[in-house]
Amino acid sequence: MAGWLAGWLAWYLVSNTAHNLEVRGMNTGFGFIDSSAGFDTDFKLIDYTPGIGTYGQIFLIGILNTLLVSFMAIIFSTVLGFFVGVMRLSHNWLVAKVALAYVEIFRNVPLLIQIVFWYIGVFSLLPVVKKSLDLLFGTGNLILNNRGFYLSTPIPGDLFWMTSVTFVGAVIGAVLYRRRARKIQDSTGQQTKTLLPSLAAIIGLPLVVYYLTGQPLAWDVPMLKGFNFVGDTSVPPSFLALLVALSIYHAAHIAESVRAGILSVNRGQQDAGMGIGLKPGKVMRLVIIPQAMPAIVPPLISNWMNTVKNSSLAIAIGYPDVVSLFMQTALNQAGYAVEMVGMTMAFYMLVSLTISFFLNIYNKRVQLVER
Amino acid sequence: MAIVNTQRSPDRPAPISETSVVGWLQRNLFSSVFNTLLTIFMLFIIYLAVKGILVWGLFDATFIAENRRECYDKSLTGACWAGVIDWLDNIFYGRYPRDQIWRINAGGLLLVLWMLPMWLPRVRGKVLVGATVVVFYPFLAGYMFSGGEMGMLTQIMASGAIVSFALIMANMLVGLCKDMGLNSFVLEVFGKSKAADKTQRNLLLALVAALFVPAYLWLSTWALEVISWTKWGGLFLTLVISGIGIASSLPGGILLALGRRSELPVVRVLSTGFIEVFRSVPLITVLFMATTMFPLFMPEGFVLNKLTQVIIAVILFNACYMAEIVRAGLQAIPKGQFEGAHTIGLGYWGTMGLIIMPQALKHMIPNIVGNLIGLLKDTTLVSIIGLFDLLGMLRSISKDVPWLGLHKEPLIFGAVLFFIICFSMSKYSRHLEVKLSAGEKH
Amino acid sequence: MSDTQINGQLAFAASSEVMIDVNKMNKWYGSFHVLKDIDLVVHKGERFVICGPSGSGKSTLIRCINALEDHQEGDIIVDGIKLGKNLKNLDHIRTEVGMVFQNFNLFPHLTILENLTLGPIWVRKMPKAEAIETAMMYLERVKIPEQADKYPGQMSGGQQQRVAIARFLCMNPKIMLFDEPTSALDPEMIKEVLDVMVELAETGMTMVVVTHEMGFAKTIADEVIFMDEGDIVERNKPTVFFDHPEHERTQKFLSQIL
Amino acid sequence: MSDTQINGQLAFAASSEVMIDVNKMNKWYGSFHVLKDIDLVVHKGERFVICGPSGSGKSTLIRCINALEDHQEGDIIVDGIKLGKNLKNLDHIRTEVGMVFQNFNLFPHLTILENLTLGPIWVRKMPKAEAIETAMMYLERVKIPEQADKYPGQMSGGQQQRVAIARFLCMNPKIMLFDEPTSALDPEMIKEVLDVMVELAETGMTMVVVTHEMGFAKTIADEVIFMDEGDIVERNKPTVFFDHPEHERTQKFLSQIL
Amino acid sequence: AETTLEIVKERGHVRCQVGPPSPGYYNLDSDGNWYGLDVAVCQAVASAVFGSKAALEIQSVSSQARFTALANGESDLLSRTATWTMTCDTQLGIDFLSPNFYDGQGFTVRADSGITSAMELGGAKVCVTTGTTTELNLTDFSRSNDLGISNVTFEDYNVRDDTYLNGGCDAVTGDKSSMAGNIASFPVPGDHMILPETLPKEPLAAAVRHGDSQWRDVVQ
Ligand SMILES: Nc1ncnc2c1ncn2[C@@H]1O[C@H](COP(=O)(O)OP(=O)(O)OP(=O)(O)O)[C@@H](O)[C@H]1O
Ligand SMILES: Nc1ncnc2c1ncn2[C@@H]1O[C@H](COP(=O)(O)OP(=O)(O)OP(=O)(O)O)[C@@H](O)[C@H]1O
Ligand SMILES: [Mg+2]
Ligand SMILES: [Mg+2]
Repeated sequence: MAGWLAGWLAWYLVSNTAHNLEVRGMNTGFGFIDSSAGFDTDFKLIDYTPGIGTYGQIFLIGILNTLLVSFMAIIFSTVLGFFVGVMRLSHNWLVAKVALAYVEIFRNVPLLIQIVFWYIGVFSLLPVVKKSLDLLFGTGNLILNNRGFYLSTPIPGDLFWMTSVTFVGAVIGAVLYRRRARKIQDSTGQQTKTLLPSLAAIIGLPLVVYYLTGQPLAWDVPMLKGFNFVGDTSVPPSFLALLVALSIYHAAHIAESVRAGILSVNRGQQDAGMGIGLKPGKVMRLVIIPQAMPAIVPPLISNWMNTVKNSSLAIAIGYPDVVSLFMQTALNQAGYAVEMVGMTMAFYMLVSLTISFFLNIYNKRVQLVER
Repeated sequence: MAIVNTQRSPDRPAPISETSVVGWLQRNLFSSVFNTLLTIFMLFIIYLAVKGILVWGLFDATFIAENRRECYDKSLTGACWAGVIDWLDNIFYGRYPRDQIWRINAGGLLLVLWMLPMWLPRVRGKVLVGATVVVFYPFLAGYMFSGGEMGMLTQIMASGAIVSFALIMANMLVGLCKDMGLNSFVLEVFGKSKAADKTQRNLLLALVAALFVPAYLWLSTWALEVISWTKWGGLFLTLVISGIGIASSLPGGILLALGRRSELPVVRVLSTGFIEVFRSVPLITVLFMATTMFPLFMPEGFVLNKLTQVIIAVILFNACYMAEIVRAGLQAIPKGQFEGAHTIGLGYWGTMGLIIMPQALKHMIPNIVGNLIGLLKDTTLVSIIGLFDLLGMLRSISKDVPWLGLHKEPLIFGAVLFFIICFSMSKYSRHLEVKLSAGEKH
Repeated sequence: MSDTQINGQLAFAASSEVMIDVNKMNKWYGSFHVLKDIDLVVHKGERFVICGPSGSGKSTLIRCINALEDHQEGDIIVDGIKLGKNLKNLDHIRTEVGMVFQNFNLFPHLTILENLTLGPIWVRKMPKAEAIETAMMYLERVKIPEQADKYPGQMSGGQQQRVAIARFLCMNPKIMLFDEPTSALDPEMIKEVLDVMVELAETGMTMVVVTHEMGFAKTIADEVIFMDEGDIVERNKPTVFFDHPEHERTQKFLSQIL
Repeated sequence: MSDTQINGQLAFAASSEVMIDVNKMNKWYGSFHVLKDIDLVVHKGERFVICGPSGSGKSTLIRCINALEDHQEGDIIVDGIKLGKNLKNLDHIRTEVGMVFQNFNLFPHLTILENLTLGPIWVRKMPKAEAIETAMMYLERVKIPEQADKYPGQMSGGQQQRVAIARFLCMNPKIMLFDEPTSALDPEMIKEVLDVMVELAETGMTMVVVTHEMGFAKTIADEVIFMDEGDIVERNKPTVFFDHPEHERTQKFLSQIL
Repeated sequence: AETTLEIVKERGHVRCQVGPPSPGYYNLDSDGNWYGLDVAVCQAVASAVFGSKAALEIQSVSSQARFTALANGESDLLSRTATWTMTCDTQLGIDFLSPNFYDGQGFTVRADSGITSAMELGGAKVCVTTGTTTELNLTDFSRSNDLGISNVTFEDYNVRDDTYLNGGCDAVTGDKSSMAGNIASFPVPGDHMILPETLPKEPLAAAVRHGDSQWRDVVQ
């Protein structure tokens, strides 16, 4: 019954649309995807040459840019959000108030204004190209200026493989070390700090090997060529501004969700955790947070989705995300509004549904077993 | 060895030793070396920020000028507030005819007065006040803002609005002066406070009806000039859209959340699908589809007021978010509460309405407010249908020839406005949260 | 002696009408067989005590009677209505069957008074003033009238338990199920609660009480059943049950009382 | 007779070291004066019983001792450490003081076994295998080894209480505070728990027990205090306390026992 | 079906769509009235149909919704903005009228940058706004002269200008007609100059719905 109704409705809408489009002489179709787009963009993760590259490629560039910035923003905002949310409940007055101020300030000002602020007010005010900040003490390997963030491209020499091997070895070693620490805890109860030693090994060992083998790496140092530094890997300031703004804004929202979740856990649980002698931090980690998760997860999912969607505000500061690049520039060049908006919507829908699919599974798992 | 305490210790009031300012500072700001350093560091940051802001925004700023050049001539390093001041009418009322602005002001004042009792401690019947605002106020305000012919329904509801407003004001006065509800006061005046429930109810109903008739007649004498919604704008439009959105997305969200947890598969699947689809696309694309694609899907000649379309889209969209928040709240309620409610014989709706929802919503207040704040900010998207809401207006200043390029000051002004509105919302919510958690052990 | 007297009378009055009829009922949690072939008849006005070691299925049994848990086999008929999936019937049963939970389940967001008046006002449709009056009356009975405006979170364990009992007294149901109603109470309070329950019984209310408090069980019961591992092991008059238990398991159980 | 014997011995062994010293302690909830000028000394290895009517402040007192609540006046010194704002000290105290809560407060997201091993693993830094072994041992002591993989939500009230007790036994603290440890237990189980506690006492553990179970109190206690309305009304040896209470209020209270 | 003219007459006013707000073309003044070139076009049409400038509803529609709004009948005409190109004409279901405005595109640079000609912009970052053919022209210019200019695109020209002023770009490109006004709004106008080159730009025209020649003639 419902199926029939839905089928009829779909047919009705489609036929209406087809009729309307025909009457108004608008063409449709996805042929434009293969036609070449005549414009360029200043940040792309795939090869693209203006004039040859197609709209399909433009779509892909936009998607990748959106995914890149929102993925990083999601990670930062979640970590920061949990941190601030827990801070909000601190018994230290100052810490609690700082967290409160953070939440109030960043939650209550429209994101758009914040993005513009970070862009114009912070990242554009970095030194101009000629006075670039050299973050690696004059080696020119890491350059920050108001045009972006430049990394030099390494050109590996003969013995460089040794450094790489050491690095991989160190990573594997760190993983094993972690496992072993777990095992040691299981068998002797000793808790070993794993984070610092592993980091030291992962960073330190390859460095040692690198210098021992005689620094077998030439750097394609970013060069001041004409107006700009030219080095392969650069990130525009609009990316940095967007990333910072999104992370900070959503962290404020997540912090409130986290706080709400924690407060929804029965107070007796904290008593019991303290009662068996756990330190406040461990009570939080082992007892409170796991129980708060059912109340945190749904708003958290919404927040992640929002991050992806809000990244479309990038257009205000010229970061080429999918909306700005495809639904704006490309649409203006080629027309095909229905198709292009449709494709953009489909993309967002796919991302969001994926996020919510996985988190819903997780959500099921964190439900408490109750009588 | 045995101790027998024949003397009973008397109750004593709690000590007030820990209340002095110095003690407070010591405990909260300088309790350890680390805390002291932190405090000093924070103070330094605050000092820098405040100083910068004051110099740019106040001491070096220009408040009176004809155009931007004049601002520059007066000061190159300070803000130019003159443009914002020049545009204030636009910012607050949009393109609303300047001689009709009193209508907006009157509507706003009405709302403030109406809601006032909710903040006052001694007044009774707060829930009723809230309910009448949601049910009646929109009709009266809607007519005041748009004017023109009044339909039958509008007239009835608007009369209802006038009656309930009058009653609420009376109730507030009675509450403040005599610390009792209006109903008991009226009954007392009529000497019926001991009468049977039924007589009391009939008397009160009759009184309300008696008030309704004159209100209805008086309303028919009103004739306000028509003002098309295309002229609405600025803060006014922002508040209209978000007000409607806020008032309706919470109920919508609750229904959807209940639907998603329903035991009937059809309801569950439909609600889940609806929620997942709507919240997975950006509002801007939904609006775009709603306003420009919608006419393509419909039979030729089908028209729907665009503002209405936008409002519907905003409501649906936010209801989906709200639904997820409510669901999270529901998940946190222990099963024992459902059982407790069942055993005293409450049905599904009774259980939900009286036991579960109040607890779930209380847990979720921070999220709900976060969402409402988001909603307020989402209204900026009405620019897609050519309306200029608050942000749209602020961004237009820089395109007006005298103020060409003036965009930072308006944005900052907007940030402050938004901050004031949103902050008062979150402040009120925090107050609610504290009030509602009075019962918890701390 | 006077005890058995009262019991005798009540038992007589009771036999007229069957209020709870459990018939070859079986229940599993997953693969764990909690209740095994339970047969049980409780008449109107009877005071029925269930005792037995911890984990033997007592709570589960009365939760089944109150339709809070499904059972997989057999029938449960309460107040003439057969328990099943029919929601309408469940509503009726829940209105007529009150239950005091082992862990109270008070509503934390409502004051004590609101906890007590909620049911009468919304389910029994009682005028508010009257509901408050009744509630205050029962609060006085359980000796905490001055706590009416506190929230459950601000009360001691015993006080909460008393509120939980008063909550159901206010509903004035036909059947009351008590799950260890005196576990958090001190001897004085146990006595008080006992008095309240005896009075209730005299108004003809049917009661099923799970308790470990043997003194309490002795005083109140018309009939006692002893459960062990999901089985009803022994069913007897209290005098016989406590003084000359017939089953070995019961004897062992009772011999442990300090 | 043998009871007093043991008590006498222990009391002797105990007098050597003061474990808990409460000195003119006062506590308010808002303006409500819950605990009034409490003076209390508990020696090492002593078994100390607190009884009194519901709402008299027993739970509050032991929550204060475990630093779960602030007090406003007076001192509490536990294991030589004065309770105050200093977090480091609190950690130490909480490691050495175990507490069984009136409403159990098990961790609902962890299985029984995880509930029991959490403390040993993370606080005592015990190897996992060993922690599990200890946990299983105590689970056997409280007769529910087969339930190790269930979640608290799947257990009966008495089983939960036993887990709550086992959880703190696993921590092997110097001092144990019990808040009505037997409220949900049947007579058999009470006996078992009692045995466990007597054994513990023999290992020299200091115990403070809030209980309404007079038989239990009688058997276990070295010393009994009786509280009423925030006051300690009487403090006495159990033999004297139960047979010839000196204070009128105590007499009245004890006369109510069924 | 009815002709557009009939529909318009029946409704009593013309619905005229203008582009995104931009100085000179159209904007609000501080009293809430519209003004500018685009608005003048709309007003002219309104007087032609009704004999009154006021029989007009100005619609400001975002750039994505622009053509669809015209095609689906929400607007009666599009006063400017759409630049006349073959693709647009055939694909979008709208007709362009003969061009009413010709404009060229120019560059602004800092006076102290030492640049005197657009040909010296090799490898530079140039700030540009999206949603116009300006962007496309810039790309073409760069490609045909092998300059390797990289575009930094913005939705809002204020952000574009600020980026330029803070040194985020070496040059700004835009319509030559508005360039001078733009520079005048900089804090120190004398620090900036317009380069001599003018890139040819397609003319601007009004547009109406496809297939209604009567209405098209009226507007013309
Ligand atoms: N958070 C609170 N706010 C206000 N009053 C409280 C709070 N917690 C407890 N009380 C009150 O303090 C008194 C003592 O409570 P406590 O829990 O210590 O009693 P108790 O002796 O343990 O009683 P029971 O045997 O019933 O558990 C009670 O009257 C209770 O109502
Ligand atoms: N949801 C569940 N899943 C699995 N097993 C359960 C569940 N609920 C209870 N049980 C088991 O069923 C048995 C009976 O539990 P029940 O609560 O009825 O015992 P009880 O007789 O009330 O005990 P007590 O006196 O300790 O409260 C117990 O062994 C318990 O572990
Ligand atoms: Mg039970
Ligand atoms: Mg207690």
